[in-house]
Amino acid sequence: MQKIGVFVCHCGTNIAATVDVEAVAEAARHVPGVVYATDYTYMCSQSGQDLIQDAVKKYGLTGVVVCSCSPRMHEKTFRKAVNAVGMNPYLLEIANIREQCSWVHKDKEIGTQKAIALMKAAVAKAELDSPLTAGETPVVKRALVIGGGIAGMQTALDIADAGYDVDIVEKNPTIGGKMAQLDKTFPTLDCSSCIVTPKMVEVGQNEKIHIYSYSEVTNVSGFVGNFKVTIKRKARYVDETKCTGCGLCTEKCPMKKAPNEFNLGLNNRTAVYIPFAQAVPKVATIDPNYCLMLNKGVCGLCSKVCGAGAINYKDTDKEIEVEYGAIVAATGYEIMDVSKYDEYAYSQSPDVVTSLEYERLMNAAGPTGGELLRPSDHKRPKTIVFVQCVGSRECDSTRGGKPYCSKICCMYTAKHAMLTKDHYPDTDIYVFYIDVRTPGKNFDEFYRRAVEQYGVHYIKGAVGKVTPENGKLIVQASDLLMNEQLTINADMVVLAAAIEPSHSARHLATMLTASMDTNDWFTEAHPKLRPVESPTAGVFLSGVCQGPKDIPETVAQAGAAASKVIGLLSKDKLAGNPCVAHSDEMMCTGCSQCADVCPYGAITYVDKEFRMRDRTTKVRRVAQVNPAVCQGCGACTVTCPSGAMDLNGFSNSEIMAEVDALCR
Amino acid sequence: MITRISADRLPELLKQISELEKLYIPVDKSDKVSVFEEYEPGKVMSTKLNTLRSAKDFFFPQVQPMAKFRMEGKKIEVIDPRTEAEDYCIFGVRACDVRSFDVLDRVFLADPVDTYYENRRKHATVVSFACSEPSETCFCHSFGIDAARPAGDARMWMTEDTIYLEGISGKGKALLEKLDLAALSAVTDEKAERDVQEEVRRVHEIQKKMPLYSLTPADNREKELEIFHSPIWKELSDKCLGCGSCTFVCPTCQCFDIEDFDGGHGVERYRCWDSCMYKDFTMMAAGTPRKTQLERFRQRFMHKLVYYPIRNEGMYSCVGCGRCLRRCPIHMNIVKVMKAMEEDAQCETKN
Amino acid sequence: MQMTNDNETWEPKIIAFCCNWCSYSGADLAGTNRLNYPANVKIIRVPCSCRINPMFILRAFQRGADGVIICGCHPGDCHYMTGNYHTRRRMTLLFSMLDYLGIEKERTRVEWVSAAEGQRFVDVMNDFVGQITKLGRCRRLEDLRCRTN
Amino acid sequence: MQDELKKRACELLADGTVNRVLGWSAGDFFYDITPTVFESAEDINKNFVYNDFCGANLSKYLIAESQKEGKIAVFLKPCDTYSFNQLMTEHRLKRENIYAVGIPCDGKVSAETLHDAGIHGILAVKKDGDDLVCDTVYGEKRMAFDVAQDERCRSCKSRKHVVYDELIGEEGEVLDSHRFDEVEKLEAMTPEERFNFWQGELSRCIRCNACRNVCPACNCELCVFDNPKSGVFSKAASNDFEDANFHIIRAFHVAGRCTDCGECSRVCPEHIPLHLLNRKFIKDIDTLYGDYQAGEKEGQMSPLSAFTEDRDAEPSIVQKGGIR
Amino acid sequence: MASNYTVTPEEILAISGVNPRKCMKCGRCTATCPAFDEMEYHPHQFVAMVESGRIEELMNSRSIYRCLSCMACIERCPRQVDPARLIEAVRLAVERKQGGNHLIPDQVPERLDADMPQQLLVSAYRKYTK
Repeated sequence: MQKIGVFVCHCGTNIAATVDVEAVAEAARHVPGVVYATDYTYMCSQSGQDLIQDAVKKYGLTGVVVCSCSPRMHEKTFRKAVNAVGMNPYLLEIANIREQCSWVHKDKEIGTQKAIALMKAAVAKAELDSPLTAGETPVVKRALVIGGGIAGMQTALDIADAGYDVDIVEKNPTIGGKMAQLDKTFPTLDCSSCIVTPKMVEVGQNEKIHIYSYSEVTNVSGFVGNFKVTIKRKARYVDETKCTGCGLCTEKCPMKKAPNEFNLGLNNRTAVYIPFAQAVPKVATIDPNYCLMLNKGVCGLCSKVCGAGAINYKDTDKEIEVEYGAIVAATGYEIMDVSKYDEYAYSQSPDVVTSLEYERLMNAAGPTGGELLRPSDHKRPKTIVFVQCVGSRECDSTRGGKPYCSKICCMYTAKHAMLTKDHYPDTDIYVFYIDVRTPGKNFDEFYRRAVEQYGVHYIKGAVGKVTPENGKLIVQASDLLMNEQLTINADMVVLAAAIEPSHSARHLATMLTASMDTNDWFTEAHPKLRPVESPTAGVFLSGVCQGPKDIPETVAQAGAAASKVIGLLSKDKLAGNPCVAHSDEMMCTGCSQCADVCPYGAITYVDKEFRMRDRTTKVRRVAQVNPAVCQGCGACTVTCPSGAMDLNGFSNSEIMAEVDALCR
Repeated sequence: MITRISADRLPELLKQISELEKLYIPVDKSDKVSVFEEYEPGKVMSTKLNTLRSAKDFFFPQVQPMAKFRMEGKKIEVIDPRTEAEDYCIFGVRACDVRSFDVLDRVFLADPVDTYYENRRKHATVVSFACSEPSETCFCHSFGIDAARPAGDARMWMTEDTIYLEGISGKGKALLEKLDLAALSAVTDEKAERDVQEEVRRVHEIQKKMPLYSLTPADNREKELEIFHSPIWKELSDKCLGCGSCTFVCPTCQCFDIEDFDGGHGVERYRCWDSCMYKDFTMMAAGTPRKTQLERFRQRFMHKLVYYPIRNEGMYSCVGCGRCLRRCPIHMNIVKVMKAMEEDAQCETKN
Repeated sequence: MQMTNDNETWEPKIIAFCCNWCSYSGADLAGTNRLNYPANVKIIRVPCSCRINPMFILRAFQRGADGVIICGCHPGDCHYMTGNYHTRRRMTLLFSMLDYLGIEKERTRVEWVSAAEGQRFVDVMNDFVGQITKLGRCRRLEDLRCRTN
Repeated sequence: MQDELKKRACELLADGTVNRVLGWSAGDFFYDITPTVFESAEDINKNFVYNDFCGANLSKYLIAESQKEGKIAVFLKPCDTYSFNQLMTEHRLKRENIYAVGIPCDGKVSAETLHDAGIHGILAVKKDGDDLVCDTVYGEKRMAFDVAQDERCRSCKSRKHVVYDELIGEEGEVLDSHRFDEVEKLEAMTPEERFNFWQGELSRCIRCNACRNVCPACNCELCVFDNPKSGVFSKAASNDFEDANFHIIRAFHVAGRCTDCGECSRVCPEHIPLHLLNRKFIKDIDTLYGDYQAGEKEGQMSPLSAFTEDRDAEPSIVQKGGIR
Repeated sequence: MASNYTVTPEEILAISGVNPRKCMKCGRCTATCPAFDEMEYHPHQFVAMVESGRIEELMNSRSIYRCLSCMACIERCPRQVDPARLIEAVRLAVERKQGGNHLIPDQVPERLDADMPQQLLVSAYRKYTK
């Protein structure tokens, strides 16, 4: 038999003015199960709490109901108070007779009756409350950052700075990401590599950071504080520990027809290569698709010239398993494939380029050595047309169009226009825009400079068609403000292609059980209040993988993600929320419907052997909830037809008892 | 003494009875559904072979309130819901269901008497209704029941144009006497007797053509343990879904559970049908005595064909109404069990 | 059914299931702003609207509730990300089924009330209580054993 | 067809593909069909039947049978294959222990239908053109096959087998059925009429659990209505609420999982049209969330577990008569 | 009757099945329109005019007959506003106003004559074969 104590708070006159608190306490005394009831001016005051604590001790209470303000105000206070005298805090229930009773009703009779009903419901629930204890799990003090672009590097540096070990997994042979490919950055026009390469060096030299370059995450299991991650280290055919990055092999390699990814295929590189001069780690990699030794078994030049003996043609992919307390996704973005937008003739003419390709063409370390030459005939373009919003802000996804704004195109186009004008003032530049979006510090000023100072022709309207003809590109477009159709004979067309999430992100999200939106951007745990956390506990988001961003925003988010990781790793143990779902294995049929609705991936299935009533054994698939991952929403409890899933603290029987009491 | 009345006067006859006491007749609610209902003028009596549910509902309803506990704060008051029933008449009960009352009586009226049952039983006058068109699922004759000459307090035959009435027990005769049969142009004569004899003969002839005519239950009272341990149960019970339809449509199944319902202001204690086919039947803290479907399945049929006869001078607690033959979702019915028992017994003797 | 002339004294009973994060806070806000709504509305706190099992709603009707309203975060704002999307589907189908069985659709409702919408909470409750009052007592799913008398 | 199936069953046993065959056997009549596991060719030749009365859906038996030692062959009619897939989706079957043989079906008959039509004393039934001819003690009785068929077969949704290891006979097609006509009729009624209709039907419920125990979707280890801790435990349909509650909750629990095999209505001893509850959910799901046929493919996500962020209807879409 | 017939923007939307509010005024339709020079109002203006309810003006404009129904605007439109459908809808509205209504495909052959503009035939062909 339960022994419940009921404590009715006056809250000064806040409650007592519209609720006859003594009548509520008196009514409580007649409720079966209630052994003690009283009222007091301020239950939350020290003396009020003493009152509760004394009663718990004196009457050996098994449950406490406090009729007071909203549980959102003082549930914690009272739970702490009863816990202090040895009662499990989850045996306490609050009847909200202030916000939801005395403050919303004027008539004292009505208020009192409702308060009594609320009190009875709370007693009914308290009678069924069972003591709950939050589980504790230890935290592995090591973080994993997936992606070694500016976001990943910044996150790793910040975490390492706090003294925790961090691993970076980067699928390319070097870290650096997209930023390393950029020429200048807006709106300051400072050199991108001058900013990013020192960061790369810093990452490479930090003893808390370990870089797994040329590697991929292939499996993730576990949960917050205790992830187990399998990392595939792709065969590099060069021993990282021996290679000094001298580059002799790349000079000698006879196979020089591999497209250079770093320059987006605008020129070629050798089969053994270092992506660029400042690569970190500065280690050569053999491209197995092009290496003559690996493909035909003849050559072996690199091995001969390598003084360090680092070349190993027998290298194979290796998988390692590492444990982490937290994982940061920093998978960044890619440029959308615009070949489906055939009206812009991207696949018909080499002189139609994406803006990232243009970036390389402008770059001093690029294929043209920084001189702007158009790819087809290596002549300097005189007329350049920039087309905005290619693939962005599209409703129709059949061509791979994106419904979102890619955010950075307006600014980098202004940058391209200005840089081009800076170097070659006689170039005619047309920018066809739909809207120019420049929110950001010094952004609009930057754009206006392109228009006012550099005389870039900004035309409100779009390009309808680009036709390559006699070495020229005939651009047919509209000028909506002049209400006319234009034809421009251009030498080059630069497409501001939409940016899209890294193609590996969806697979990664599945492994992490992190959710994604329909565009494959990672979803944040709360769009306003938890922008750098994924809904899956222990998984954090850094940079563009969460949505389009420019560099400063990316760095800011990277730092924020790092601080969340540091907060997590600083704990020795994680105390969970005890109000989580649990499955009754005797009843579970293993139908998997609960896992389908769980937004956190907290439910897994195991084959378990059961002893039946007739003493035979039977192996059944049953659901198990990981209490460290479950957040307690209860979606699974309703989807479970057999009622095997229930929620601690809000169990089926508790809620039904409340319903019963309130309908009485 | 058999009285004959023109068949088109049946509504008047029913009306007369209903004016004397509450009257229940089988009514067709649709092609598929016939049920016993309180008579009201205009209601037509069903001539279907059987109602969906058996007539045991009258004495042993699916839910029988037993006591109420009213709670006011911490005070509890016990209320006995029993009141003496009024006299009533059940009209048109088939021979098989009439026999089922005997089967139930031996359970509920044996010491200690079940007062809830007794109250309903003793106030009822049962007017039975002879079968004129038995079906292939009928096997009441296997248990010595004469479908053409049913028992009861009074009985009725119906041919195309005439109904015949005969009082059997004092209660039945008294009821017939109270009726104004003259107003129905009733005739009590030799012809009535002859007609009935002819009708009974006709029905018996039909029965001989039925596939189950030769079905005769063995007297298994000596072989309790043998049958209990027979291998037939496994094979038969493997197919059983354990649903309990057979028990609920069965006129003689009498298992029940007692449950409490907390309505918020008090608790209602009621008795409701239960099925020995259910895995939570007689569930106790330590589990149930019959843990597998085999044991539960065996229990039902052993009870009908072995245990009950042992305790009741060879009387079977199956009346051959055929409801389970029709309603079992997978047709795993008592006839199949009887036949399997027989085959098993023959094998045993051969060996 | 013996309650023929009790409609004069009859007051509708309404159960409101409110999700802890948005609607329960919205109800609290209504209180903080001293906005009035009828006392017939009794709130049950659940972690998320997706915690609400159809059994709870049927239970409320069994025990004599005349209307059941479910309040959750606006779609897209769920504290648990997807909870109210599940609620939306489940309750749409359940309400349709109840109406199909003759339990008028006006007796059940889902409203999205955010933590900032104290006024909206009050408006919704006033409207719902009015609607139920007009409909009268719900007898179609009531269990007479749960009646006071 | 029966002979062909018998032959194939014997072959499968003989060549060691399987060690058991799940099929049907009859008792004293040709219609009292019982699902049966056969272990020998002798048994098959003696007892195996496949006729117009073999309506029982065998897929549910596989939950227990596929856990046993060795492989079992099962004969699946088109609608049974949907249940089979749904059970696979819910991980209830050990596929490696099952050899599924798809067999054709052109509608099944329940003897009840004949009895209810006043055809008694049936000794044998033959098909004669479009008619069923019953040889009875009372002479020959005829009934159009269309009328005699179970309701579920008259509004058959599909003659296509969605899963099998082997198919006997020709593959059928998904049919354009009128299975929602009855639901629409009910929707067009007033709430009062609907309530009276359902009360009339459901009040007959005796809670025998035949619908639940035969249902392939109702495969819980312990049903909530049998679980004293669930809060809805009750053995009897003591009043109108309990009648409705049981059937609403049951329909909700199988919503999105019910393949509309119609077994519930077939077995109901009180002839309650339970399929009309399930079909209401199916119809609503089709209308609101796009056509969905449970069991069509293995591994489908139930529409009750799925959602869309911006296209799902609000519950306020429910108007008089539900979703129309 | 016919002369009193007024056309509302809603009707145009119902006929065309597109939502002009989705237009973000990028002008790709106009940029790509081969009949641009012949038109008084250009495709993007069409969309804006329907949206702001200036249907009457459109109906009186010759521009709607200059559209070749080449569907290039539909092909280019990133927002699925599909100006050509709106133009078609306005043309249909004009016909309705004159008392006519949809032609059924069978009626087309008998109306053919040598003076009929080729583009109308192309347009009809596209319409009736969709």
